[in-house]
Amino acid sequence: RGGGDAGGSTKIVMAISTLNNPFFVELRDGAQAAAKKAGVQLNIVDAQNDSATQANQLATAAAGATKAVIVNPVDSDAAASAVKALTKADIPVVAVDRTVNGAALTSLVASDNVAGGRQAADELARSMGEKGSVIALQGVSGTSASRDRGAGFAEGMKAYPNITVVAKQTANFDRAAALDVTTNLMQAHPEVTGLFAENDEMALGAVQALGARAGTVVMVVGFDGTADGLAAIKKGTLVATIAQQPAELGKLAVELAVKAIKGTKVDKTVPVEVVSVTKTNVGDFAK
Amino acid sequence: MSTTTQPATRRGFDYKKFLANNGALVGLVVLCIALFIATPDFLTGQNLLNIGIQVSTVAVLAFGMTFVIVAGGIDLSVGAVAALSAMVSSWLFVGAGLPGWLALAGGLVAGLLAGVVNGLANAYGKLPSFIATLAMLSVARGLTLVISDGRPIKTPAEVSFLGGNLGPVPMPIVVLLVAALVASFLLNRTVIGRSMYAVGGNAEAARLSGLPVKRILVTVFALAGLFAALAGLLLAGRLDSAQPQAAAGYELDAIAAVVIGGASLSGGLGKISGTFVGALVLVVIRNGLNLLNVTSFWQQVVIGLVIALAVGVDVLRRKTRSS
Amino acid sequence: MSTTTQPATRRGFDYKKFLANNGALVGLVVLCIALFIATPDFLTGQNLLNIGIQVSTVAVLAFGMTFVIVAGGIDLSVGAVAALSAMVSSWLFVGAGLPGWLALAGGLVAGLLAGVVNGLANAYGKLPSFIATLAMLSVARGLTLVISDGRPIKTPAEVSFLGGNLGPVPMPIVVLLVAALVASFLLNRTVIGRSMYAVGGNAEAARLSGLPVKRILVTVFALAGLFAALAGLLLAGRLDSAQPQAAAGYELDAIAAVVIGGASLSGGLGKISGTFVGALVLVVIRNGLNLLNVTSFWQQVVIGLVIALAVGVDVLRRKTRSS
Amino acid sequence: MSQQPLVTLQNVGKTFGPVTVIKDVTVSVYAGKVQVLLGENGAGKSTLIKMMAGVYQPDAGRIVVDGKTVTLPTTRAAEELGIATIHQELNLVPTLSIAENVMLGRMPTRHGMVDRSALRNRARAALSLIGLDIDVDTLVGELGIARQQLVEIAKALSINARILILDEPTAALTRHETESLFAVMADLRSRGVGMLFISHHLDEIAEVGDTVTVLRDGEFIAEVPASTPEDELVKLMVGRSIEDQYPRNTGGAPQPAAPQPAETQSAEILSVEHLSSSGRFTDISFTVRAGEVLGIAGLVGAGRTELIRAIAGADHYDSGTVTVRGRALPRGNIQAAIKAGIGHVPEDRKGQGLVTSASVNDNLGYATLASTARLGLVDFAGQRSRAQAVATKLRIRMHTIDQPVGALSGGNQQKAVFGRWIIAASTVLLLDEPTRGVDVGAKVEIYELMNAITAAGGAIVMVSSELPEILGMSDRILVMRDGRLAGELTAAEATQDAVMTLAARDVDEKN
Ligand SMILES: Nc1ncnc2c1ncn2[C@@H]1O[C@H](COP(=O)(O)OP(=O)(O)OP(=O)(O)O)[C@@H](O)[C@H]1O
Ligand SMILES: Nc1ncnc2c1ncn2[C@@H]1O[C@H](COP(=O)(O)OP(=O)(O)OP(=O)(O)O)[C@@H](O)[C@H]1O
Ligand SMILES: O[C@@H]1[C@H](O)[C@H](O)CO[C@H]1O
Ligand SMILES: [Mg+2]
Ligand SMILES: [Mg+2]
Repeated sequence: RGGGDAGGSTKIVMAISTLNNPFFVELRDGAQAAAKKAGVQLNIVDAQNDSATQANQLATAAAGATKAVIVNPVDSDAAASAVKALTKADIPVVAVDRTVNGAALTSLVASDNVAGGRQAADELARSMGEKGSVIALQGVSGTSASRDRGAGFAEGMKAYPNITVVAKQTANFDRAAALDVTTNLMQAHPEVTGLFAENDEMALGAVQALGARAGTVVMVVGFDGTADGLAAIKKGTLVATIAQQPAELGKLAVELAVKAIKGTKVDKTVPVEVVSVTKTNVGDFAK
Repeated sequence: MSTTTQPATRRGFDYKKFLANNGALVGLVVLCIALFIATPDFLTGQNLLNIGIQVSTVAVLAFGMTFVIVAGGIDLSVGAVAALSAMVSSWLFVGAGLPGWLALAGGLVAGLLAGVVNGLANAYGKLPSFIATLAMLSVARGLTLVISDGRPIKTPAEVSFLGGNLGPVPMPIVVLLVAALVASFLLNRTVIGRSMYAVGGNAEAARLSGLPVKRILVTVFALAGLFAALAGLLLAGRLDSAQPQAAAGYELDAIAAVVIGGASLSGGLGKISGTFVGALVLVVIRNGLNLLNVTSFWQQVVIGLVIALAVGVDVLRRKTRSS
Repeated sequence: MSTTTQPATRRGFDYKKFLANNGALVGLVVLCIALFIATPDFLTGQNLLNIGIQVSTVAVLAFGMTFVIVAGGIDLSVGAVAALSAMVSSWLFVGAGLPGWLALAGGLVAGLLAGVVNGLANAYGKLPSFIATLAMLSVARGLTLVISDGRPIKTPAEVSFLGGNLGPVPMPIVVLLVAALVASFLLNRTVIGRSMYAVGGNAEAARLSGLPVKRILVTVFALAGLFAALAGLLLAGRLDSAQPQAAAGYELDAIAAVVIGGASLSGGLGKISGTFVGALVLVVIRNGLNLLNVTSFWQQVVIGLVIALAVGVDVLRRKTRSS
Repeated sequence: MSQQPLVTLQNVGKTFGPVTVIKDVTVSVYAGKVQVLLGENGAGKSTLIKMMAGVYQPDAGRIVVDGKTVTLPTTRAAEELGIATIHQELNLVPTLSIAENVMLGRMPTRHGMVDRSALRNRARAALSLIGLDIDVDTLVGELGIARQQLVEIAKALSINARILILDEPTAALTRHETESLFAVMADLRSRGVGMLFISHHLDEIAEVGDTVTVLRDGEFIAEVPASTPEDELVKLMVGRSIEDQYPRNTGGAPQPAAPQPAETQSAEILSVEHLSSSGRFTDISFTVRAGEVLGIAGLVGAGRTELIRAIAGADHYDSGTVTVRGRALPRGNIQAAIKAGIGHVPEDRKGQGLVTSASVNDNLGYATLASTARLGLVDFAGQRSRAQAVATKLRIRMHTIDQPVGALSGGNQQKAVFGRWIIAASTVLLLDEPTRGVDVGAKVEIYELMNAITAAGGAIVMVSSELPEILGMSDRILVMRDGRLAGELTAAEATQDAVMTLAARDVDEKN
C-alpha cells in the first residue's frame, strides 16, 4: 500500500460534510476539476451533516482500495478517531475547510473562520459608521462553523464600543428560517441598523425580510461569497461578505492528496485567503 | 317536545361545541395572552401580518397532511416534495425556458405526481404509508439536488408573486386562506372528503360499504402532494429562489400541527380548522420567542415545553368537561 | 391422529414460519447478493465488521423504539435523548469531575429519566405520544446545547471504550448483540414484554384484563430512553466526544428500521429480530452505495427506491404466500 | 331465601353526560344460582354488569360483596374479589396467541420469566372446559368470530371465580358450543359459583337460569322466576306482547298475499355456480328466487362467512360465477355487487360493519354516499332525512343521530348496519348472523324488514347459527359442512335434527 502511481486507477475518496449547500458544491467542483487534470479517480461521499455518517463513510473508504482520503469534517473533534484509523492504515488524509482536532493530518487546506468572523465585524462596523444596534444570525447550533464565526465576530465587535449586539438568534444556516427570524427580530428591534449572518444563505434571507431597508437603513454582512451573495453585493443589498474560495480549497486539497500518494512531501497547513468582498472589489470575484 | 329544544340551541352560538371541536384553540389563546402581557411588540398589526405570512407554508403543508392523517396514513415526504416542486418550477423556467405561469403549473403537477406515486405505493403496492413516503422523502430530496446541482435557482415572477403583495395584503396570507377554504370544502362537503373519515376510521367497513378505498387513498396522497407543491412555491416565492434544502424537516411540523389540531394518528379524526390552529400554535411560539429574544439554546427547550403545554391544556379541558 | 402430526412439523426447521416472521429478511438477502455481485469490496471481512459497527447506533435506538411501537406509541425523541445522554455523561466527567464509570452511568440515567418523563406525559398526562416525544425532542436537544454551550465535549475513557475494541472484536458490535439479546428477552420472555403487545394490540382488552396499562406505558418509554442513552454513548464513544448535534434525525431511521422489520405503527406487532434486519437494510444500502460510488445526489434517490423495494419484496412475498 | 348474596348492586345509577342509562336498579347474585338479566337492546344490561366488573363506577347506590360495601375502581379489584366477566364485545388482542389471551393479566412466571409451558397447559385446560380443541399458539386474529368468543369464555372460566358474569356469551355460538357452555355452567353452579347471565335467546333462560331481573330503559321492572313463560317475559321486557317471533309464512312458497312485482314470482335473482375458493369452500351452486329467503346453516368454520363474502365481492375466489338478474358479477368487486343490488351485512359489526368513531348518520349513509351526491358534493340534507327515517323505522335507540355509532348498544349497532342497505334499497341481501345480539322485539322488526324486501321482489341469503331463526325464517335451507354443500332442505322438511345431521355428520366422528 502507499506509493503507487497516479494513474487512472488511483482512487481518492473525498468525504464532504454536506452537498446541500452551494459552498460545498463549489468546493466539490474545484476538486473534481483538479482530479480530472491529475487523472485520478475521485469518489465523493456526502455525510449530510452527520458526524457519525461521516465516520461510517471514512471506515468504508478504508475498506476499499483507497489511496488517499480528503475529509471535510462535519465536526472537527468528531472526525478524529476515524482519521486515526486511516493514518494507521497508511492512507494519507488531507483535511479541507475545517481541521481535524486530535489526529495527525497529512495536510490541512482551510480558511480561518475565526479570522473571518473578525473581518465581518470590521466590515459591518465600517458600514454602520461604527455605531448602532446589530442583530447576529447564527448557524446550526453546535457546528464548528457557527461557533468559530460567532466567536470571531464577538471578538471583533469588542473594538466598537458604540455598537451593541441586541439580538442573537439561530436561523440554522437556512435562507427561509432567516427570513422569518429576521422579520420577527426587526419587529422587536426596529432601531437595528446592522446585521451579521454566519453564512450568505442566511444573509440573503435577511435581505429578503428587510426589503427596501437592506443596504439603505440596515447593513447586512454575510459569509462565504457564494454566487447569490456576490450578486447581492453588486445590487447593494448586501454590504459585504467574507469570501472563502471553495473551488480553490477543493483544488488544492486534491493536488495535495495526489502529491502525498506519490510520496512527495507536502506542507502541514496550506492557508487559503479569506477575503472581505465589498462593492469595490466584487468585480474580481464575480462568477 | 324535543323538536322545540333543538332549534333553541341552534339559534345561539354553540360555543361549547365550538370549543370541543377546536382542540388547541384554548392553548393558542392562552399563549397569545401570555405573549401580549410579556411584550408590546406581539399584538401589533405588523406582527400579526408577519405571523400570517410565516404560518402560510406550514399551514398549507399541514392542510394536505390533514387529508392523509384523517384517512389513517402519514406523509413524511411533504417537505421534500415541496422543495422538489419549487425546484422543478424554477428549472422549467430557467433551464427549460418555459413561460413563468407554465413553470408554476409544472411545479404543481410535480407535487401532484409525487403524491400519486405515494398513493399508488400505499394503496396498490401495499407499502405502509410511513415507508412509502419515507422513500419518497429520500427520492424527492435527491431529485431536487440532481436538478439544481445543489444550488438555489431563481423563481419566475409568477412564483415570486405568490410571496409578494396583493395591494396591501401579503399574497401568502391570501393563498393560505384560499387553501384553507378549499381544503375544508373538500374534506367536509365532498363525497371523497367524507369517505376519507370512513377509510381512516375503519378501512374494512368502508370497503364493505362499497367505498373505493384504494382510489380514495391515492386521492388523499395526491392532495397532500399538491398542497405540498403549493407550500413549496409559496416558500420559494418568498425567497425569490428555489432552495435545494427548502422545507427540510417541515414534515414533522406539519404532522404536529395536525395532531395539535385534534386529529389522531390512528385515523378517522381531524379538521382543517383544528390544523390551522395547530400551525398557528407552532408559529406563534417561535415568533414570540424571537420577540422575547430568548437565546437560541433555551429557545428549543421552551418550544418543547410550550407545545406540551398547549396540547396539555386541551387534554385538561376535555377531562374537566367530561367529569 | 392430529397429535401425531403436530410434532412432525416441529421437528424440522419451520422455515416458512421463520420467513413469515422475519419480514424484510428476504429484502436484505436480495440486497446483499446484488451488492456482492456488483462490487468485490462488499463481502470482505473488514467491510462486514464496518457494517456491524455502523449498524450499532441505529439498531440500539431501534430496539428501544420497538418497545414503544409494539405498545402502540411512537417516540420522536430518541435521537435527541441519545445526544443529551452522551452530553450529560461527558459533562459529568469533564464539568463535574466525576469518575468515568459514574459519568457513564449518569448518562444512562439521564436517558432513562427523559424516557420516564415521556411515559408520564403520555400515560398520565394523556398527551399523544407523538406530541409528548416531539416536545421532548426539542427540550432534550435544547438542554444538550445549554449543557455543552454548543461545543463538543470529550468523553471519559470508559465511554470511549464502548467505541473501541475488545481484543479483535469491535465493542459496538458486542454492545449491539448484548442489547439485542436483552431487548428480545424483555419483549418475549417477561410479563411486561408480553403486556406491551396487549397494550398496543387492544388497549381496552388489556385494561379489562387487569393489566396496569399506564405503568406499562411508562416502562415502555423508559426503556426507549435507556436504549437511546446507550446508543448515544456508543456513538460518542466512536467519535471520542459528545456532539451537540449527534444523532439528529435518527428517530426516523429508528422508526423506519422497526417498520421495515415488520411492525405496524398501529401497535401490537413487532420483533427485535425484525428490527435488527430493518436496521441492517438501511445501513447496508448506505454502505453499498458508498462502495459503488454512486454520486451523493443520486444516492438519496437510490436509497429511497431501495427502501421501497426491500419492503415491497416482503409485501409481495406475503401476498404470493397467502394466495 | 335467607342466604346472603355474594354480590349486590344496590340502588345503583349511571349517567353518561346528559344521558341517564341506569336508574335505581338493584340486583343480586347468589352462590350456586344463575341470575338472568333481561331487557331490550339499550336497556342497560351491559352498563349494569360493568359496574359489577369494575369497568364503570356507579354514580348512585352501592356495591355490596359478602355483606360489605366495596368500591371496584378497576377490573383487577373485581377479580380480586372473585368476580370474572365475559364481556359482550370481544376483548382480545389479535396479535397475541390464544394461550396469551386466555392468561392475559395472569401470566404464570418462573424466575421472572413467562413460564411458557405452564401458560400453554393452563390455557389448554381452560379451552378443554368448553370443548375447544385448537392449537393454543394460534394467533387470535386468525380465528373466526365464534372461536374468538369461545376463547373469551375460556379466559373468564380460567379465573376460577366465585362470581361469573356472562354478557351474551351465546350470541356468536352455534347450538353445539352453547351446549358445552351450559354444561360448564351447570358444573360451576353445582360448585357454588354464582352467575349473572345475559342473553337474547329466551329459550336459554329457562334452561340455565334461576331468577330473571327485567330491565326496561335502565329501570328495574320485575324479578320473576326463570320458569316464567316466554311470552310473559317478552311482555315484561318490551311492554307489549309479540304475537309471532318468526313472522314468516313458511308454508314452503313465498307469501302469496304479498304484492307481486313485475317479474314473476319464480324469477331467479341470484345464482351461484360452481363457486370455489381454495381452503375456504368448494363447488358451491345454488339459486335464490325473487321473494325467497334462503337460509344457510352449518357449524362454526363450515365456510359460510367466506361464501357470503365471496358473493358480495369482498374476497376473490378461484372459480365459478355469481350472477344477479342474469348479469355475471366481476370477481372481488364490491361496488359492482352493490350496483347489482347486493347488500352485505357482515358477521363482525365492530370490525367490518361500522366505523365506530363516525356518527350513526354517517354510518347509515356510506353505501349511498356517492350515488346520492350531486357534482361530487354530499347530499347532507337528503342523507340526514333518509337516515332519520330508517332509524325511526328500525327503532334504533340513540341519543341523537350525530352520536358516534360506537356508543350505541350492541343490538342497535346491528340495526345500523342493516339500515345502510335499506337506504341503498338493496334487493339482494346477504346477511351473516343478522340478529346476533339483537333483542326479541328488534329481531321481529328485522324479520319484518326481510319480509318486506322479499315481498317487494327482493331475495335474501341468510347465514345464521341460530337454528330456530333459520327454521323460522327460511323458505329453503342449505347446509354446509367443511366448505361444501352437505344438503338442501325445504322449509317443510327442515327440523333441528335434520339440519344438524347434515351439518355435523363427520364432525362428530372427529370429536
Ligand atoms: N360509554 C357510553 N357513552 C354514552 N352512552 C352509552 C355508553 N355506553 C352505553 N351507553 C348507552 O347506554 C344505553 C345502555 O347501553 P347498554 O350497552 O348497557 O345496553 P344493553 O342493555 O347491554 O343492550 P344490548 O342488548 O344491545 O347489548 C344505550 O342507550 C347506550 O347507547
Ligand atoms: N377445522 C378448522 N380448524 C381451524 N380453523 C378453521 C377450520 N375450519 C375453518 N377454519 C377457519 O375458520 C374461519 C371460518 O370461521 P367462521 O366461524 O367464520 O366460519 P363460518 O362457516 O362462517 O362459521 P360461522 O359463521 O358460524 O362463524 C376461517 O378463517 C377458516 O380458515
Ligand atoms: O464554510 C461552510 C459554509 O459557510 C456553509 O454555509 C456552512 O458550513 C460552513 O462550514
Ligand atoms: Mg349489552
Ligand atoms: Mg361466520
